[in-house]
Formats: sequence, C-alpha cells, structure tokens
Amino acid sequence: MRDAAVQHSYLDDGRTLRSWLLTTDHKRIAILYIVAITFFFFAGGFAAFLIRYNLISPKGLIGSAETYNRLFSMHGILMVWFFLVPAVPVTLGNFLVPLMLGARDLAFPRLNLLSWYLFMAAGVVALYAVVGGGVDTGWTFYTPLTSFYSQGHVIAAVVAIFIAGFSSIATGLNFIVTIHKLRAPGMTWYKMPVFLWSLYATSVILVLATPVLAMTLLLLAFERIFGIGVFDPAIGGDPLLFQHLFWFYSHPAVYVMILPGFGVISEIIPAFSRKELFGYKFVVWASIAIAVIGFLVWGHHMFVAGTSLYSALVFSLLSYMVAAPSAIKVFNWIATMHKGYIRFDAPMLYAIGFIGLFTTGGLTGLFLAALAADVHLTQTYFVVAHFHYVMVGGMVSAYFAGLHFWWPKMTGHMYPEMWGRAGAIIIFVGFNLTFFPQFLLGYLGMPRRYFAYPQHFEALNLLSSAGALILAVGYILPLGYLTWSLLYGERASANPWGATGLEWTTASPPPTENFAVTPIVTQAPYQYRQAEAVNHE
Amino acid sequence: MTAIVLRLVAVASLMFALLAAEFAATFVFSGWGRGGVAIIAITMAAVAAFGFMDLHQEDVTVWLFAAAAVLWLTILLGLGSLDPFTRSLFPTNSMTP
Amino acid sequence: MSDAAAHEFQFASAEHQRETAISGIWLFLATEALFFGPIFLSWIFARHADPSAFDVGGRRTDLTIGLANTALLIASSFAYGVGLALIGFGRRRGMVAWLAIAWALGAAFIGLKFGVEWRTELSEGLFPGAHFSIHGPARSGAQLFFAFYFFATALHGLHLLIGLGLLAWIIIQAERFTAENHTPVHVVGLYWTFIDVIWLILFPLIYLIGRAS
Amino acid sequence: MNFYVPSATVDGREIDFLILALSLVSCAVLALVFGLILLYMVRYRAESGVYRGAPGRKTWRFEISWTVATLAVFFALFIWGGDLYVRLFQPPADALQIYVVGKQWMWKVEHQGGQHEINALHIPINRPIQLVMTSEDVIHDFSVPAFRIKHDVLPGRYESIWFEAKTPGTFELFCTQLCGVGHYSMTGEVVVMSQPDFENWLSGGAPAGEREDLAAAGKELFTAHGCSGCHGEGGVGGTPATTGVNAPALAGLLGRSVKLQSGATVTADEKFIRDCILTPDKTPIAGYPQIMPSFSGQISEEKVLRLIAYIKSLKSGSRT
Repeated sequence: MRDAAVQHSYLDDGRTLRSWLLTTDHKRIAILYIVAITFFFFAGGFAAFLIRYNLISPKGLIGSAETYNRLFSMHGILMVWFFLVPAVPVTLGNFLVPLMLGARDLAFPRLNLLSWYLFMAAGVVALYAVVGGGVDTGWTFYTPLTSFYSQGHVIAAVVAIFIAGFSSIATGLNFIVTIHKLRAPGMTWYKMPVFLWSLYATSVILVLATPVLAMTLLLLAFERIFGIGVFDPAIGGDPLLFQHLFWFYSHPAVYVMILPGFGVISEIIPAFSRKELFGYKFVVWASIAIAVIGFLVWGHHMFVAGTSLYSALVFSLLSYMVAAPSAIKVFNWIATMHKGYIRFDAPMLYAIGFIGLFTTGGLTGLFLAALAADVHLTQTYFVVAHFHYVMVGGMVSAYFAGLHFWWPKMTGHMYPEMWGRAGAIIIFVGFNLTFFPQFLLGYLGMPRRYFAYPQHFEALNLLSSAGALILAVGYILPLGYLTWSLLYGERASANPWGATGLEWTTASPPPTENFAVTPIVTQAPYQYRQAEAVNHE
Repeated sequence: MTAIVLRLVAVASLMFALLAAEFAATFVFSGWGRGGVAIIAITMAAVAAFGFMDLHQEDVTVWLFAAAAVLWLTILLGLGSLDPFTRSLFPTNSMTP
Repeated sequence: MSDAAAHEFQFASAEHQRETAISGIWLFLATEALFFGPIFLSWIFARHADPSAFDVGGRRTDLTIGLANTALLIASSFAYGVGLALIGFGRRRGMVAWLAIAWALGAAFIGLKFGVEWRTELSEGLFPGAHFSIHGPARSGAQLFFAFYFFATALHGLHLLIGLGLLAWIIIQAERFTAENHTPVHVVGLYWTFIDVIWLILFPLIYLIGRAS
Repeated sequence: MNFYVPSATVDGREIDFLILALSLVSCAVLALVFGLILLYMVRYRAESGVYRGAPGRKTWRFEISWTVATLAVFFALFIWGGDLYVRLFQPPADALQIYVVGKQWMWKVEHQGGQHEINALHIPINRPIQLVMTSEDVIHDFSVPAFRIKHDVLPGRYESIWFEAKTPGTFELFCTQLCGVGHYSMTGEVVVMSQPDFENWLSGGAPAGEREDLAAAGKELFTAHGCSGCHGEGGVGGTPATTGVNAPALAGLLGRSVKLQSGATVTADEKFIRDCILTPDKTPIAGYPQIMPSFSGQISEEKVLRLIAYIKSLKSGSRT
C-alpha cells in the first residue's frame, strides 16, 4: 500500500523544472510558495538583525540614519507582504484546503499558479526597490512624507505591493469559492475542520480589504508622480484620508496574519491532547466574527493622528469588541487540553508557545485600545513589542507549528523530533528576551524608528539585541534540520500523529489526485477517542 | 427568447427613465437636490445588477458575495466619513511662525 | 474543450464547473467594488473639505459628453445582454453581431472620454498643478476635484479597456460557444455590466452633484 | 536603570493609574492562562495516570460566561480610557497658548510675546498650557513622555494639546512620527520653570543665548561660511567683476519665482532655499553655472533656519 502510494506521489509526478513551474497542482504550488516565502522571511530577518545590531549603541552602529530608515522599511515591507500575509494561506492553506475538503484541487488551479507568478513578480520588483537604493518611508507609507518628501524607490515598492495584493486576492477568491463549491459529499459546513473556517475568514479579508490597499497605493503613486493629489494638504486634501484607507486594509491584514494561525492551533491542540476541540461552533464563529468586526476598528491606529474625538471613541469601543472573540479562542484551547492525554511533540510545543505569546500580545493590545493609555504608548516601542508578540511570537510560531505538523504529509519524511523541540524552546526564550524589554522601553517613552536614542535606554536595548541573537539561532535551526529531513528523514506513514481529518486518510505524500476515491464524510471533526494509542511507526 | 429580449428592453428603458429623473432632480426640482440624485444613482446600480446581471437567478452563494460587497462598502464609506464629519477643521494659510 | 460535457477533474460535472465559475466572477466583482471604494471615500473627504470650491470644479466638466457616455454604456450593457440571450439559444452569429455592437458602444465611450473630453480639459489647463487655470478662492478645491476626476476616470477607462479586450476575445473565440457551453460569454458579460454599474455611480459624483442644489 | 519616571502632570498620573490597572488585569489573565497551561501539561500529560472522568458535553455555559465576563471588563476599561482621553484633548479656556511648528527636522516654538526657541519649550509650572501646532512639511508628532502626552502635527492645519506641569525640571521631547532621515534627531527639551523664572526667561534675562535674533545670527553665519564671498555682502549677487563669479542675488529672493535650468519655475520658499544650501546640485538656477558647493552635513538645520531668516530679512531694494 505504502509503496504504491510513494510511486504515485505528487512529488514524483514529473521531475523537471518545467513540471514544477507550469504545474497547476495545488500541492506543488504550495511547495513553490514555501521556497519563496522562506527566502523572503530570511531576507526580512536579516534586515531585522541589522536593526538590532544598530540599536546596541545609543549612537547607532551602522553609521547612517538613512541606511537605518531603509532597513526598517525593507524589514516591514518584506515581512508584512511577502511573509506574514501570505505565509500560512499560500503554503499550508494551498496544500491542505483541497485535502481537508476531500477535493482534488482548488476551484481555479490556473488562477492559483498565476497568483504564485504574481507573487514572484512582486517579489522581484520589491527586491529591485531594495537593491536600487531602498525606501525610507516605513511600511506605512504615510503621506505627505511618501508622496512629496521621500527619496528612494517609492514607486517600485508601491508597485510591488500592488502586484502582491492581486496575488493575495487570487488566493483568497480561490479558497472561498473552493470551500463553497468543492466540499466532498457529506462535508457540511459544521463538519469542516476549524483550519478551513479560519482560512475562509482570512480569505474574506483578503478579498475585501486588499483592493482598498491597492487603490490607496495607486492614489499615492498618482500624487507622487504628478506632484498633486487627493492627500495633498497644500490644496486642501487630507493626509488622514490616506491613513484611514491604509488602515482599513492594514488592520484587517493583522487578522489575515493571525487567523490562519488560530486555525493551525485549533488542529494541533486537539490532535496532541487526544480530545475533541472544546466549543467547536464558538471557535468557528469567533473566526468569522473577527473577520467582520476586524473591519470596524482601523481607527485605533489613529488616536493621536488628529481624527475627531467622536470617531476615536467609536473606534475604541469597537476595538474592545474584536478582542472578545480572540479571548474566546484562547479559553477554548486551554479547555481542550483539560482532561486530555497531552503529548509534547514539536508541533504541540510551538502551539503552546503560540498561546502564551499571542495572549501576551493580545492583552497588550488592550492597552492600546484604551484611549488615554494609547496616547502615551502609541508610536513607541510598546507598539513594536505588541505587534511582534502577535505577529512574530504568535504567527511565526503557528506557522512553524503547522509546518512541523504537516511536514510528514507534505514531504513524506519525519523531521528529527529532538531538534524540533529544541527549536521551539529556543524560539520561545529568544523571542521573549528580544521583545519583552521593548514593552518597558515603550512605557519609558522610547520612540519607534529612531536610529539613535538617549543614553538611558541603552541597557534594555542591549538586552533586546542579545535576545535577537538567540532568536536568530532559533529560526536558522529549523531551516537546517527540515532540509536535512528531506534527504535523510525517516519515511512517514499516512497518519503519523494519529490525527483526524481527511488529509490524514491519504498517503504521505499524497498522490496527484489527492484521493483515489472521493471520500464521503460522515463524522464531525476531531473525533478523538480518549487514551487512544499513538503509533509513531 | 423574445421574452428575454423584451425584458432587457424594459430594463434599458427603465434605466433611461431613471437617467432622466436624475437630471430632473439636478436641474428642475431644486428641492430634491443631491439626496435625490444619490438615491436614483443607487437605484440605477441595483437595476443594472438585477436586470442586466441577473442577480435574481443566481444561487445563495452569489447573493452572499454581492451582499458582502455592499456591506463592506458601507463600512468603508460610513466609518470612513465618520471622522471628517465630526471633526472641526482649522485650515492654516500662513505657514511661517 | 469544445466538448459540451467536458469539465476539469476537480468538478463533478460541467454544470458544477459553470456554477463555480459564475460564483467566482461575482466574488471578483465584489473585490472590484471595494477597489473603487477609496475613490468614493476620497470624493467624500475632498468635497467635505470645501464643498463650494469642489463644486466649482464639478461645474467645469462637460455635461453633454458625460450624459452621452452614460447612455452609451447603458445601451452597451443592453446589447451584451441580447448577445448573451442569443447564444443561450444557440444563435452564434446573432451573438457575434450584438457583441460587436456592445464593443463599438464601449469603444465610443473611450473615444469620447479620452479623445474629446480629456483633450479639451487638458488644453484648458484643468489638470491640477502649477498651470491649473481656475484661479481665485476656489482654486484649491477645484484642483482637488480635478485630481479626483482624472484619477477616477482614468481608472474606470482602464477597466473599460480591459473589458474591450475581453469582449474582442469572446468575439474571436465565438466558434467555441454553444447553447450549452458558453460560460466565458456569461462571465465577461458580468464584468462588462459591472463597469457600467461603476460608471452609474461615478457619473453623478462627477457631473451632477456639483450642479445640483 | 530606572524603570519608572513619575509623570510631571496631573493627567499623566491618571494615565499611569490606568496603565497600572491594565497591567494588573493583564497579569491576572496571563497568570490564569500560563497557570492552567502548565497545570494541564503536568497533570494531563499522556503518561499520567490521573483519572480524567467522563468527557463533559455542555460547553455553551462556559463560553457565554467567559465572553460576558471579558466584555464587562473591556467596557469598564473603555469608559475609563475614553473619559480621560476626552479630557486630555479639551483644553481649558484660560490656558496659555504657545505656537509650535514642526519642520524637517526641528521644533520651532513661538511664545505670545514673540520669543522664539528651537528644539526647546519653556513653560511655567502649575499653569495650563495649550500648544497650537502645525507642520511645514510632513506629519510630525509632538511627544513628551514625562507628560504622558503626544499628538500628531499635521501640515495645513492646527492640532492642539494641553497639559499642566506640576514638577519643575527638564524633560525629553521627541518627534514620534516618522518624518524622514532626520527623524531621530528631531528631539528637544521641555523646561518647566517657576512663574517668576519663566517671566524672567521671557524677558530675555536667562538663560542667555536662547533669544538671539534669528536674522542677526544668520548674518554672522553668512559671512562665516563664506556665502558672502560669492553672493556678495548683503546678498546683492555676484559678478566676475565684483566677487569673481556669477552668483544669483539673494536679496528679495523669498517668495519670488525662480527659473531652473530644467525649465521648471519654482517659488523660492524656505524649503527651496534650504535645498539650494544643502543640495544645490538638485536645483541648478537658469543662467548660472552650477558651482555652488553643498553645505550638507556642514551646517545644522538650525543654522539653515537662521540663514533663511537672514535671507528673508534682505530687502529687494538692494538688488543690483
């Protein structure tokens, strides 16, 4: 059985470069994406490393404020649009959506391939912008700095993000239509794994928010090229309009980054607790609620920007509303662990790390939603720490959790377990050491995006930079042992974790057509039998 | 088939009538003003969606997508204009201290 | 592909594939609607900043051409609808004829908009910037209007150009379509009418609101 | 290393109190989350033989209760933060108004009596101060961490904040909105003084040097940096006969239209003059060879401002 599966695996279906670059197989496209975003992750990470290096000394070690500004802009742009937003949907999502649905492919396979090419084209333009001198506006591109004053390759960066946006839209559209139309017989909405629900919620945001960003960036480019436009204060235009439009996308985009992480964690916690997910419907509807309410809160990025007091009050109240569904999820995961049979394989360690870091990040978000507290804390390192806890501590941990969990399914090889656990622990420790001091820095008033800073912030910055070194080790480690496992890793069985879900019923790696016979779903997800023996093979 | 074409003719006629009404709201009935124009414009968009794009024949999925577009546009325009409409502006002409 | 029953391997049937394609294009149109969202919001912001000056700009537009163009697009959507109905009854040549009419009406819009209207406006110095020809207290607000105007119409025109390309592609590929199998005709038709819908909103924002009272 | 700097304003202390409350709530939740996770990790590890009992079925009671509890806490925090915020941005009528102009990359402050200062703000203690702020170019942000206050400073409009300092001393002032290359250097200090000291300072008695007339200082720089060597004394312009080179006249330049070699015409505003001094290669003037050296990195922004003030003061009557 296993031999037959290996022969027909999607990986063996053509070995030429052409067979990869012209593939419409969702699994192969997922692999193409993994290669691409891994590159961007380390490119953005390298910039982060240089930023932390610079901040070791209050005077700045890299010698030029301009270089520093370009570094953090590059870090932000690459990490947000070329890693965090696409990370889970285009890799794990692309691979798993049809498998979990019991479908043979996504609804529009050619669109899927096109979206990869768009993504790569965007990446090339972004790299051109970086190599050609960089951008010094930060990833937020605020006008009028970006439209009139900034030097550098603003237009190239804007074009890159514009193209990447269409790649996102294509992916989101594909997922939504696929989930609506290609569910296997018996796969009703409430029988879908939470991962699919969270990808659905993510796709809603991608499809409805990304076009707003695309148009906003076009307006920005228009203003920069022609020297006049709708954000131009000289003719009565409103620079805050740009911020409204930008955050209309960029705040929901935060949920694009974190919702798939919720999905991943909701798969892993039950699998390693051998227990049904606690409160399935609440978790599902919390995802949908986040996707909708997430669109109502963008104004909380602008509490000191000069918006009206009324709108600040409204946005503050709505921001608290969106925090509630996130809280629901955290409690549900913990309740799932209650009375379980918990195993501590690497995916579970990453998942537990995720819960801790995400909760910390989420709670500090409450500080920023409380209007008066936000006035003091915003635009300082407090904000930097807050969103890194959510994005990096949360999202990257979730991505690694999912990558380890489904790695045997994707590659047909097991990763070395001890190394996996070591990586999870190093990342958790390094992360906290890097970013916790930044909460204190922020409270003490250290502003963001400062190339040099007053002497009295030095000790905490030093601590943070030391943590970054450990974090770097933690991120390079998986790159090493996962690559190693491709060549030497133990062969994986179809279901090494004893997990539920359709993707585990087919071979590892799956055949090109996913399922020899279209499966018929009769059971709700996560039907784990307690104390079930886990055969590791 | 004739029925379909006749229906299209009816839809097109309705559109032209609404276009005329839009002009009337603008120039003739000054009391109607901008509100009337806005209402008629939205009506015309809806007529096009149902009459030309046959929204009524599509399944619930399509309805969901169309409703999402309208809802999210409302969020963008509604919450987006909350700020300028509740803010008092103090434009500065001279920029030197 | 010309076989009516053919469908891709992830679908259960040709009908399943058709339904999926139609819902896909509708979701894409939802995306497009949000794509135009910032233009509408910038209209709200810009007009709110100084309504009377903004309307001074609005009154400098060419209402005749605006009206003619609106009529052209409505007629064009109608023509496309007839073409789509004809292929539903297998009348391919009829479809080609009506689609050609729809194409010509769309092309006339482009010609009027960019060949006549834009050209006049550019020569009258209505493009915002140092050489903007409206002076006096309304100068800033009117520039804001024309920044909005040129951007919005350029973007709408771009969509229409893409639509013309798709329409031409449908006409060239007409041999492929039958009464049972003409999903692409349907899909392009939805897009074509959607461009019309966008214009139906832009038209009053540009030409009418500034003149209304 | 000091992890707490007491706020110098009354509202700032209230904000600290709010942050403290938020911290306590967060710590309680974190203790609960981490505590439960650790407890379950130990108690329910797969190897553990602890009795698990029958799996519970009803979940919605738990869901409803923790959702409602969360929302109740959130609402209380919202009311607290919102109330304070509204007070924070509603200045009392009797506040002393001071004007602040942000500009790449400096803060210019103008007091009611016409006293100017740069990258510094002197204020009296125990008196509400309202800052009326605008920007000459991009968005800046006026932030004084010790006062727990910050607000964006936008071009083309006035934004305002207010505070009442209760502690005398010198406090850090930051720009916290990315405003270009020099963003990190757009810092300064806020000096809180007693009312008599402040009066004294306003009248120019102390501290010395702060009230130097900008144009007079600029005139000195004009000679010291050799500007007059080409542009002539008093900026009358140079010819091969007078200064040895052709150099444009600077008197009466401000506000005039200038033709560039590229054919474009620009208005000579402050930014243009600044560009001409710092990056002359980018603004070659029609009719003159581009031989002006760049002073970028040689003179500070403040000095540029003084030079501009001096050039502004030159009357066009002296043009030759």
